[in-house]
Amino acid sequence: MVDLSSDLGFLRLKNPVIAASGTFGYGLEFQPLYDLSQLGGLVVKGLYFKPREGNPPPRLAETPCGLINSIGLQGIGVEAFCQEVLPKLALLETAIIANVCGEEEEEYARVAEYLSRHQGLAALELNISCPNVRAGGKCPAQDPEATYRTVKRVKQVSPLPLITKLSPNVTDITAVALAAEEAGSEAVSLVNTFLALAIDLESRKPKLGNVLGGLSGPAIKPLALRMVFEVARQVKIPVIGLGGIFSYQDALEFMVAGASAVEVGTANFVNPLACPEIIKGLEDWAESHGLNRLSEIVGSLKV
Amino acid sequence: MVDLSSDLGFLRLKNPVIAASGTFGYGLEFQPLYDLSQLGGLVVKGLYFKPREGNPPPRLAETPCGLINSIGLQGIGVEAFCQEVLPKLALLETAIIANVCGEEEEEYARVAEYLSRHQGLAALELNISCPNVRAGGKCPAQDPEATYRTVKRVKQVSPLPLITKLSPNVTDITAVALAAEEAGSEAVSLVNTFLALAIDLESRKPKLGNVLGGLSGPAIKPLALRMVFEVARQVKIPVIGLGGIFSYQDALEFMVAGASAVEVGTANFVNPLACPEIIKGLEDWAESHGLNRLSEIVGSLKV
Amino acid sequence: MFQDKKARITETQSWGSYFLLRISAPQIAREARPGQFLMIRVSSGFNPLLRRPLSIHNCAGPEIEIFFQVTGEGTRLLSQKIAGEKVDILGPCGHGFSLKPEFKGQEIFCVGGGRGLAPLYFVARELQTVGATPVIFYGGQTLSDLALKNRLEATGWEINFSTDDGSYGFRGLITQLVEEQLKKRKPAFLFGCGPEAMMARLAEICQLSSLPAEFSLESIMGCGLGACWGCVRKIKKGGEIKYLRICQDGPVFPAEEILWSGD
Amino acid sequence: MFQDKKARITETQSWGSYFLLRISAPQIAREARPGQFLMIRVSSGFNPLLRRPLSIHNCAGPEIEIFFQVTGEGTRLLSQKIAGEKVDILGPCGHGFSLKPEFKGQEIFCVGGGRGLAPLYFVARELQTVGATPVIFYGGQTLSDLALKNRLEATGWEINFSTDDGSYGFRGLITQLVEEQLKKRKPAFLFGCGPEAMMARLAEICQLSSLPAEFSLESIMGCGLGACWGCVRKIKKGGEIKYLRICQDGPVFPAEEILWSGD
Ligand SMILES: Cc1cc2nc3c(=O)[nH]c(=O)nc-3n(C[C@H](O)[C@H](O)[C@H](O)COP(=O)(O)OP(=O)(O)OC[C@H]3O[C@@H](n4cnc5c(N)ncnc54)[C@H](O)[C@@H]3O)c2cc1C
Ligand SMILES: Cc1cc2nc3c(=O)[nH]c(=O)nc-3n(C[C@H](O)[C@H](O)[C@H](O)COP(=O)(O)OP(=O)(O)OC[C@H]3O[C@@H](n4cnc5c(N)ncnc54)[C@H](O)[C@@H]3O)c2cc1C
Ligand SMILES: Cc1cc2nc3c(=O)[nH]c(=O)nc-3n(C[C@H](O)[C@H](O)[C@H](O)COP(=O)(O)O)c2cc1C
Ligand SMILES: Cc1cc2nc3c(=O)[nH]c(=O)nc-3n(C[C@H](O)[C@H](O)[C@H](O)COP(=O)(O)O)c2cc1C
Ligand code: FES
Ligand code: FES
Repeated sequence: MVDLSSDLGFLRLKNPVIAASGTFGYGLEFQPLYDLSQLGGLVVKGLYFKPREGNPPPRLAETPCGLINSIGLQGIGVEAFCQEVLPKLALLETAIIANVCGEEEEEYARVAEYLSRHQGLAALELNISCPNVRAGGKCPAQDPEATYRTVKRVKQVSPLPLITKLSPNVTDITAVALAAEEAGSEAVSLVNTFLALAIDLESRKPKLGNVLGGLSGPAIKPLALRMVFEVARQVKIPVIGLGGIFSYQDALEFMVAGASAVEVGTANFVNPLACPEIIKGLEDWAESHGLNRLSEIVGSLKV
Repeated sequence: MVDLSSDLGFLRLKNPVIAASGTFGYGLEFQPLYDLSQLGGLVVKGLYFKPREGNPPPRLAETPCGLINSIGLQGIGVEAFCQEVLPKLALLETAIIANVCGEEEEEYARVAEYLSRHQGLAALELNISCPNVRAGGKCPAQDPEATYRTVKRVKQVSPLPLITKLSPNVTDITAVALAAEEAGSEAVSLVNTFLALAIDLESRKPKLGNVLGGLSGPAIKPLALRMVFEVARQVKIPVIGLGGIFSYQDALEFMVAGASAVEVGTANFVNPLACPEIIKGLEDWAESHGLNRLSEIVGSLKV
Repeated sequence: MFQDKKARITETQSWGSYFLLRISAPQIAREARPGQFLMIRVSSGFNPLLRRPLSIHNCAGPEIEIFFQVTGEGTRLLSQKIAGEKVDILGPCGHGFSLKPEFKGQEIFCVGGGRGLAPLYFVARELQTVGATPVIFYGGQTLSDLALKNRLEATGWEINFSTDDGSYGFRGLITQLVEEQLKKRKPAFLFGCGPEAMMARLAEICQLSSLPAEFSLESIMGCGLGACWGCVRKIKKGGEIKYLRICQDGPVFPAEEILWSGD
Repeated sequence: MFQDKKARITETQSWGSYFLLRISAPQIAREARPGQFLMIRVSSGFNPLLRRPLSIHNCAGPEIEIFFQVTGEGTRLLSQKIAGEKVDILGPCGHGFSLKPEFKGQEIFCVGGGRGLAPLYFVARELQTVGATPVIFYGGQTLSDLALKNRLEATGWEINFSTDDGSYGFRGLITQLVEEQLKKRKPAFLFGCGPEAMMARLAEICQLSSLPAEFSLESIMGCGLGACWGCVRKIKKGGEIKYLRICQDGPVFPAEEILWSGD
């Protein structure tokens, strides 16, 4: 038996496959299809303090090998989440991670603080990188200083391990990763979506109600892989890689590039069984390659 | 008859379709396939002052809907170009644009200055955005100040109209575009390729000899389109759009987003007749939509 | 809810741009209710990336049927599949039409435009089994849009056809035909599916006649599971107007809850 | 050089993972020379994105043939095409084998491993027309790799087969067979194509025997037109070692110019 576990230090995952935020609802939506306890972990949809309406539809547009979304983080807010959803998730034998959002620094802190008071969460993922909310404006993850401040503030109020989710829409993602590390983040996850535009030619209107959205899926994989590689060489904290992971081979590539664990996003739509299939694929691959522990391959890229 | 011409102010193109640098050799490679005088323009491969060896192979890797290249600007240098190639290109009835490269500011100036002393060029495209040359380092287009300096320096030595080619690997591409404008660039073209990594899983080695490369092709279209849209709203100089343009519909989308002209890159490999087919498609589309001048649609996105 | 990765196509039929596929998917067929839909993967590659939502047109033992019109790349790829091929199907998704016990002995109008007839065939069959009488209204621009004509005529149900150009049935809009019929008879309910403008007009007509109705809505879908919140549309629920998920909170909604795009 | 967007496949043959397609492309066929290749678009979509380089295996009037082994997605898609389908072909690309007048009356060795035989059939046929005598060496791991066996045997040429496992012909490497033959006879030239290790060893053998030779090299290609500089490999040219384009400066190079990857 291969040991698939991924030890992030602050958290030991039974395997490195985590369902990515926003693509897995509040977690329970996939329950009818398979036993979620198979997962290494799952990150729930982004949570603001209050319920949120989200962006006007259309909210999805397909592009070559990609998907642009502008959900705008419609959601139920932390209170409903902790009352109605978390108790059910807590029964699963997998790491439950909450995705923490905020309009500004203080809201991030309030959400994190509120969530920390409840049982059942293994970690928080700090979503300072959503391209879908600030019209024209930047998100904290586009600036090392804003990242540092936000992480620091959240660490003050929450004892939970923190995974800071980085934006790819930057000149130098390593600078932001280092800022998160310096501010005390226990890990970084990357990447969130790439800011994108799709146009409907005949109407000459954007395909999305919100004009711009975030690109995910296979199209971005080589870009995400590059960033994971760059960041993993700079930071000492574990790196969680994501962006276009659709197969176990994709997951392995991210691990070889330096990711200790991976998240699977858009693939959940295309193939709802993607996560368990990737886990199975990793196991078979490790076995056929004679590995005792899958984690041996992390960062093994020969350059 | 629809008027397809694109008036950039400093240059009037017979149509808005330009073959992109690095994907069209020194221009003459496609001559056996069609009459290049059909083109709105063509940009030759990036030129350094001296001949260059380029990067170790493999230099190409395919990704979902994309291509990563790390040619590393292998090339013949300005002297051979001006002696052997330019006189032949000058016979074509299309705008010939030279792509100007440099290891540092002074080389850009030397290349531009040398080229300006020869007949036959309609403009220079300043390639301050190639991700394939500086290992780990940044290119000038990743920094508004370096962009400003480089453009300013080149404008001092060359009377030719200057198109500054921008990098998408930045947090805020509008800031770089504004810097180029401010420094006197007559136009901007965007985007160059996105820094990317592809891994061969079995060997655990990068697929490219140079480790990283630049991603082009349909995968990047929605990202390039977003950037063209953002830049066109900020600058007053004309914007030339490119990134994943494979069909006349793609070209139209860039124009609707604000591009006065477009460049066609990777598509030339997949379909060597891409440029003339796009030109024909634009004409037919404009006719069937009752336009007198195709340029009416530039920047007509309804937001 | 099941993901049947190897559902086998057992039969295909086509009429111009309209296609009917019969697919063996026993688990899904067992659970399927009229108005529910499937998320079908049309390509094993990445273009198009997302699954396509298609109503369950009929269920027969272990088999389900879909009926669709080619409107783009996804439906085009699906239309090229042949009997014997496998498709990856997720379903049954969403909440279907309300089939109430009090429908027994009553007439129920089922009004579909073009491909909108897809979910109505299944609902009409179920209505029959609960002892209600389905009355079909089937409109199209021209005769070739009435692809299911023969299949419907074979059922023995009352069918009212309309075409915009008069090439078959009533000349005009199907909504006019419904309006006229409503002057003469009192159905207990109306189920509708079709182009937005048609449904909006139908909703108006129903309101004027105090006829309760449900419509099956469309939207671009990411997951079909209620997880992505990509498919929302403004819906009036308990006094409030909210973005609800078509895939999970619908696709069928009571007429009075729907805000039409013209509104 | 032509781009024939609608070259029609007229015939297909297959042997396990090896395929032969006959394609009608009159302009390309008219210009084609042995050792030149085609850039074939294997998918009308974007995956894989690039064309695939394939040698011209044969030319017959307006038709050309390609012979290939399925090694990945691109060749797999190509292998699924059927007679009557159209393919988008660019060619003839590159510079082929040197057919010199002085070959007349001489023996010329044509040495291919597996799919490497692809360009050699065409060159052997041309050698015959200039009055030279092709001697074929055809190696594979096992009998099933000798897909062209029957076709070759029908030509009347001398064919020397080898398989690693001895399932057909000489048991061992094709290079051993060449080496042995070179003890007995004096061919005027050698044309080779196959796996890198095989060609490298062949080059050594040729050098020892002072036998001039040319090899057809492979590389991943972007354009096939000499425009992208993506296909380069280190080549010794006039004393200098430079990155030359396989597509344009090759794919055929004199043995002495090639730096083998083991070097
Ligand atoms: C719950 C549900 C049930 C459906 N049932 C059926 C059915 O039984 N038979 C049938 O023929 N069609 C049905 N549809 C519509 C069908 O899903 C779309 O026609 C299909 O997804 C279009 O895919 P495409 O790739 O062919 O076209 P695309 O190229 O994706 O799109 C073509 C055009 O249709 C629009 N479009 C794409 N997807 C949708 C969508 N989901 N809703 C509305 N517009 C869309 C696009 O914006 C574009 O303008 C249903 C839709 C939903 C949401
Ligand atoms: C000038 C030339 C002529 C050729 N002629 C023939 C021929 O007549 N018959 C034949 O069977 N094959 C021939 N090849 C090889 C053929 O082009 C490759 O097998 C094919 O492109 C692989 O594509 P794929 O999508 O099937 O595999 P991929 O999935 O693209 O690749 C499978 C494996 O092959 C490697 N590979 C891909 N392309 C090439 C390439 N061009 N050269 C070397 N390795 C590559 C990849 O790195 C990977 O390891 C020729 C190559 C060249 C350059
Ligand atoms: C529909 C959708 C909704 C998303 N919502 C969130 C979110 O709430 N919080 C977050 O951090 N990331 C969100 N993301 C980003 C994903 O978690 C992930 O970072 C991105 O999609 C790239 O991975 P992928 O290519 O595997 O999808 C969302 C992505 C999609 C497609
Ligand atoms: C093989 C290759 C070589 C390139 N060389 C250059 C170059 O020399 N100078 C330059 O400015 N851009 C170069 N580019 C970038 C293209 O001009 C273009 O900006 C990019 O590929 C995006 O457009 P596309 O998606 O249409 O290819 C190169 C791109 C490719 C694929
Ligand atoms: S399609 Fe994902 S929530 Fe409805
Ligand atoms: S393949 Fe483009 S130069 Fe050889």
